[in-house]
Amino acid sequence: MSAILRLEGLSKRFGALAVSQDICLELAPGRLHALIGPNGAGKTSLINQISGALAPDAGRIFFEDEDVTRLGLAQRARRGLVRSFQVASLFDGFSALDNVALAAQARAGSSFRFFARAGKAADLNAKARVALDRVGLGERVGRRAGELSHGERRLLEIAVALACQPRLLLLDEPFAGLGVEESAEALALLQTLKTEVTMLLVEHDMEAVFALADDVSVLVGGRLIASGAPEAIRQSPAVREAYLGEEEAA
Amino acid sequence: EGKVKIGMIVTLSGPPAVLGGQIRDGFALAVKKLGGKLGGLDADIVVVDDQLKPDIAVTKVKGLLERDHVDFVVGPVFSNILQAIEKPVTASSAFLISPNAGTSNFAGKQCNANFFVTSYQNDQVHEVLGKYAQDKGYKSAFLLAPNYQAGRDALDGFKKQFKGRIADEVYTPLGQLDFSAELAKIAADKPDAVFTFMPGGMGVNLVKQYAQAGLKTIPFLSAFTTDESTLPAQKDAAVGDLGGANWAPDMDNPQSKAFVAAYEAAYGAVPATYAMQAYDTAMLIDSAIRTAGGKLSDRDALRAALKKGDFVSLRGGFKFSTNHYPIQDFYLTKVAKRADGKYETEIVERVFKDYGDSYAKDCPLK
Amino acid sequence: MNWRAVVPGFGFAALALVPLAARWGPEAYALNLATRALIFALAAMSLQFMLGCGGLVSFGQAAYLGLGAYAAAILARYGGGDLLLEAGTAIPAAALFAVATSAISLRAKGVYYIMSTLAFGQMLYFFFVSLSALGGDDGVTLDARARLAGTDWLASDRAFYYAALAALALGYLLLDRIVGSRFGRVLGAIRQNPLRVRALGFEPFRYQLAACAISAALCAVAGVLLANLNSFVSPAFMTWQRSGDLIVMTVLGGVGSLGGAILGALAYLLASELVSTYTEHSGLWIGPALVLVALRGRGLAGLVWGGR
Amino acid sequence: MLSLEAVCAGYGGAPALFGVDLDVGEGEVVALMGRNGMGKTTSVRVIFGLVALSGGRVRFAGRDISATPPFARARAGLGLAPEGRQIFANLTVEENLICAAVAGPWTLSALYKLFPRLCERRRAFGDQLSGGEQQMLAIGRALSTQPRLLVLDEATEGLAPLIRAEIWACLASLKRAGQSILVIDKNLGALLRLIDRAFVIEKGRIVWTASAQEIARDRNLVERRLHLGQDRLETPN
Amino acid sequence: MALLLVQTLNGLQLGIILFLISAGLTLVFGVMNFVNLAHGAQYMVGAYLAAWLIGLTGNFWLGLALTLPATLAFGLALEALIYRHLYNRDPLDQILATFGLILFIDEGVKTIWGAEPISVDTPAALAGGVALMPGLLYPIYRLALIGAGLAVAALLYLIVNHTRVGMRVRAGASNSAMISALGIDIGRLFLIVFGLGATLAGLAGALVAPILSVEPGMGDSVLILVFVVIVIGGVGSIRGAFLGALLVGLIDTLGRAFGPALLDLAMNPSAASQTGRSLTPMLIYLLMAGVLFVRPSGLFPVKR
Ligand SMILES: Nc1ncnc2c1ncn2[C@@H]1O[C@H](COP(=O)(O)OP(=O)(O)OP(=O)(O)O)[C@@H](O)[C@H]1O
Ligand SMILES: Nc1ncnc2c1ncn2[C@@H]1O[C@H](COP(=O)(O)OP(=O)(O)OP(=O)(O)O)[C@@H](O)[C@H]1O
Ligand SMILES: [Mg+2]
Ligand SMILES: [Mg+2]
Repeated sequence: MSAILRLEGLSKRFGALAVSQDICLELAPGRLHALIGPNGAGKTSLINQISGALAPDAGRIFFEDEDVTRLGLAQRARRGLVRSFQVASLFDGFSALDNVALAAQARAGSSFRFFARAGKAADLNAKARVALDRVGLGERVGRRAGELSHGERRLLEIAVALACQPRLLLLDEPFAGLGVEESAEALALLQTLKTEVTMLLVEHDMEAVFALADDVSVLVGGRLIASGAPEAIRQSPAVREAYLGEEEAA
Repeated sequence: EGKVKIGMIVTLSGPPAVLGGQIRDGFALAVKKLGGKLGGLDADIVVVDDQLKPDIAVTKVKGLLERDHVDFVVGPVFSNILQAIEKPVTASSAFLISPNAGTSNFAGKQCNANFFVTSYQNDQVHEVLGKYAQDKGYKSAFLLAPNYQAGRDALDGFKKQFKGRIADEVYTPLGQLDFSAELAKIAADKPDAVFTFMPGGMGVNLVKQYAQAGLKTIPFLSAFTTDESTLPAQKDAAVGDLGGANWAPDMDNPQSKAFVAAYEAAYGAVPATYAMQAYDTAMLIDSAIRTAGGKLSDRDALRAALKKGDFVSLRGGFKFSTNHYPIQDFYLTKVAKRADGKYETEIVERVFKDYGDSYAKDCPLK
Repeated sequence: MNWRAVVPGFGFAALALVPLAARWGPEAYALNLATRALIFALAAMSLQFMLGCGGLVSFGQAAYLGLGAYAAAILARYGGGDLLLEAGTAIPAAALFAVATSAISLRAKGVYYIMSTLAFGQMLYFFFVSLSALGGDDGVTLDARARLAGTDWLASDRAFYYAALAALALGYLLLDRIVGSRFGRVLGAIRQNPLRVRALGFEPFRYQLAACAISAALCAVAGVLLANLNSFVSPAFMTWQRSGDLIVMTVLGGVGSLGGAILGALAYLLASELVSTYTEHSGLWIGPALVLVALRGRGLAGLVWGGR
Repeated sequence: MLSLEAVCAGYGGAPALFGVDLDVGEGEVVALMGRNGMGKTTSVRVIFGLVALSGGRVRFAGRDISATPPFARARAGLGLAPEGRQIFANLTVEENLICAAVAGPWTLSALYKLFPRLCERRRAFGDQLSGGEQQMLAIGRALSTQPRLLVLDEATEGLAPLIRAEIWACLASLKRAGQSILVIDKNLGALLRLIDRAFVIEKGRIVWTASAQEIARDRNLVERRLHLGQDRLETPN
Repeated sequence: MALLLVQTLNGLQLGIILFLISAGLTLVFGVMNFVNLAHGAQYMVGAYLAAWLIGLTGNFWLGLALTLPATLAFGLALEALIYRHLYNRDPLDQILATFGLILFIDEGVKTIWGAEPISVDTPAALAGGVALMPGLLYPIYRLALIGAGLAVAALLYLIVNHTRVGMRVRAGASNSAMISALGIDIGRLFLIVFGLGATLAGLAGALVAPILSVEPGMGDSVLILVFVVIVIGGVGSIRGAFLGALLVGLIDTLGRAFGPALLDLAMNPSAASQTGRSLTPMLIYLLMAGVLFVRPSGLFPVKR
């Protein structure tokens, strides 16, 4: 089966800073691909380009064999290319439920409906509850997103992404900000999710990465320096030097 | 019941508030002189501010008519307010007397039996200056006015009388602050005369900047630009500027002299034509009620009495044309500094005698 | 049925009683004042929809008011003076103008958006000022009040009041539904976090454009009514100060609450009128009152029914 | 040097802390631990005066600072690397580092030495930084105020393993130099190697504390405690 | 050609006047993020105070020197009473409050000084003109204004971009809780900056008084123009406000001076004068819409 996502020679600069340099990458469907690399290596920038928030200077992006390079963020999202944000990006004035229900609404088709009360849409709310339960925010449905704690917001961020029913999910540091307990729970969640949806995971929590990833790529200074099976990456001296350090690799 | 109610609607907010103030004060002065009575009846005056917003003016006028049950509505200052309130007032049982705004439409076809103007038809003042420029033999004139209806009418009025070359005709945005672009143009064009209509603060700015730019060698003719409402701010910059008016504070008749003295004593400022016209309006109402025998309910008698205009005007002669606009003399005026340091306009020469407006022929009233 | 739904019901019922009360006073005056207040309430509510729900502070709202008014004036002059026809013309005209200008304004955000709506409002204002055919700055007088579906019911001030009230109530119901609908939810989300909305797959631009058109259409209806109320139309209806007044009414009422906008408009206009009957210096009283409401926050709606 | 005594606080109507007692001694490194949403950050905000107290007291360096405004507390020697970074987006990296700086050992060049990446990005605006770079900046900015007590709220979030290790090393050296630190972090391994004492907070109450000796005796104790719910364990002392 | 030069000079100096008035507002609006609609009213108060104090002392310079502390005091009073409570609030609340203030101040000024426009004489030392070219007399006072505008621009540029005060205020405007937690008394800092803004408004009013008439509501009409300037330049950018002001001044002046003539070339004269009339007042708005179309955050977008 062909790749669900294919990057061809993606390049992006911010002034003198090259954040993506001729990146070529293929994601196989049904697998979880982890992307690691030092701070400022260009991981988030890459996710931004794949999701359409940032236009690459050169190169092309194929999603399910369609060239999406010129499509906007929203158009890609409608095709099932969904991302989560490194800094939780929510609707602070909406309840947790509404945040997720809106994501479900995006999936459900046209929102140019002017009369039916959205808050009473049982189908959307039901889907939203399922997603919230999955991330463990079942008790917080009515809370306004702005009043959640940092970790809770991160969980909500994941719930929103889930409710979009993605075909490819781009996760930007989903474990950041989660407590010890919650991290373990999120790990379990992603384990089951792996069977449902293809994922590209950016994460600095190596425990999680090596527990989850089928493939790992390493980005340093905007360049992919290594790609392969987790064990091989963990042992690679170059990766150790640039990113892992001795302790984590051990 | 021995009482006459007057509703006055003038602009009392924003920069033009000074004009509304003059009208209010001029009218009040007359009533005071008449011992608080008009036509022998106790005068009760309600003053409201139209805020220069036509829709608000309509509401206010309805309030005057229905809440205060006024017999006369006196006002407004501005033409666009007049357009909005003419219908509601004339359709009621009250008379509308305008102490300032006198638009052409109500002078012609749309003239109304219950509407009187004690000032002039708007075009006339501009014609005075056009006529003067023509008589003086100026070859070319530079015209300048803000870009709105009154501004366009002003230049048309001037051109009706002036047949020389128009060096340029410039319209500026309403409320413009800085005239250096126009002044540079004037300097380049070197016209024989400049004619402008720049009411209020715009006029103050223009006159000061005209003087600062060293252009005072070119005769400066203007209407509603240098009068007693703006002179305290223009001061020396305006001295010598020419204007057109139906009256000036140095008008040589006893009633006018007394009026100017009383006004200055009461309000500490030299009255402009606005105050004069308001004063005359009060006198007109006084005369009409008297002539009609104090019976406010007899509208036809009152109307006939108003139309007679049988009062001693500060301008000397005064009578109404068929369209209820005045027939009167118009003068060329010149700004001067008085001995006491105050500034006023002074009459230079009479330009029109017993001058009626040209729209009256379209008015069906007899 | 919760009490939040009941309050507007009572509110409109109370407004329906005004003409009956007016009979004991200076009727035409009271009705004129009240009708004008209702019309501005409609305009303020249309702004509230954009501003409170969509986060789009339009500083050119008076342009739509003016468009509606001029549509009425032009139709009246050429014999098409029927309220339905006038509204039917004004609505698409204003919506079209809104779509055309918002397509440009919406590129800008925040103050930049505010100022570009001002720019278009001012352009329309100057257009009408220099349009001598319609009286320019002096405006035009309408010969008579519009007819309603061929009848002359509206000639009566009382009937006209009820027409305005009906327009306001219908507008309220309509907007209230829209705010709570899927469309409204997306609009509210865009206000809070446009990037997130795009990441979910919505194009904010389309929703905001639609919101502008809806708001403009409603405001144009207010314009039609205003023209007929005064039988007069002039560019003074569409100065930037008017747009500013509408913003003030809306914020005074309480950002985000449709009922608040109505309350704000009524309070602002009636208080101004009331104060000005007692003093020439109404600014000395109205000004501090506005400051106090602002300091307290959440507007009058916050006072009456505790927040949004 | 810092003590919270029976502190109660909350947001609007909703209380979040119910009588928290917590203290940090001179030169001590203390951890505050707990699940998400239990009140760690709220405690930090209380310390800095960013949420109002509804009961209890906060003392710092011998003074009751319960009513002191936030800026004065910071000037008295409290330094914060807040949760979620809170970088000034409209300031450049360098401006972020000098805007609140006070003279002392943590000069600009010292900070750049600690985080060379920041030096490379010194002209970039706060919101142009990557997540990890912002985190470095938040820590650096806290240090630039030369605090007597450094409060780190999830300060290693989003940092690459290599940098994280450096931060821990840096904290260890700070500790050796006598710096007092209150730290909230989820990296138990590194945390336990560093701290003298730990507090565990649950639903707005401190439910457990471990002393330096206890931690030294059995590093797993804290970890075990953290994985258990309140209802399953009696609170010692 | 000489005319073009003169008009360009005129445009520049109108721009400088606009900049003088805008300067204080960019500071408060752009740097502190506070939407101060009453800035125009404070400018008006400055003009009135100047007119009054100059009249009282009979000396322009003395009057000017007294005006500055007076407007400062006025601004600080407003800050303490009202603005201080609104810094971290919805900008719409700030709009409402400052709008209320405008109503109050306008009315107050009219109550105190009356509705008549008043004017201030040009100081004797700066009266008259200099010949820049043969036949081109340029008022000295306006040259002095240009100098003052440049000085204010330089001062503000330094304060905002090169002092810690500027940084801290910008930081405080984006996250005031955080800047307090770093040990900075943001309340006092805002007070200082606001005072500076108020003084600048007063200074603008005082300096402009000899050229423009001092009248009630003079601040309101200028306010919109000033916002146009700031938005074209990019909110919060001193450089932007400066160039925006010059641009507005130039386009407006040159458009008024040469627009009709250009239109004449393009179409028949009567149509041209008709279009010209409706177009000139729209020019600056067209300019703004155009700038925002191409650069939706102004010419010099600033991080906020
Ligand atoms: N809008 C921007 N303008 C300028 N530079 C930018 C911008 N966005 C990101 N950068 C820079 O690009 C580099 C890559 O950033 P990116 O966010 O992709 O890093 P990252 O790999 O996700 O790092 P982290 O793991 O710390 O999140 C960083 O050095 C950052 O400062
Ligand atoms: N701004 C806020 N408004 C209202 N409630 C809030 C706010 N911030 C936090 N809360 C609530 O207060 C409680 C404690 O939150 P706090 O942020 O202190 O948790 P935390 O222990 O720091 O969690 P995390 O590990 O997720 O950061 C939570 O229930 C949270 O929902
Ligand atoms: Mg990142
Ligand atoms: Mg926290």
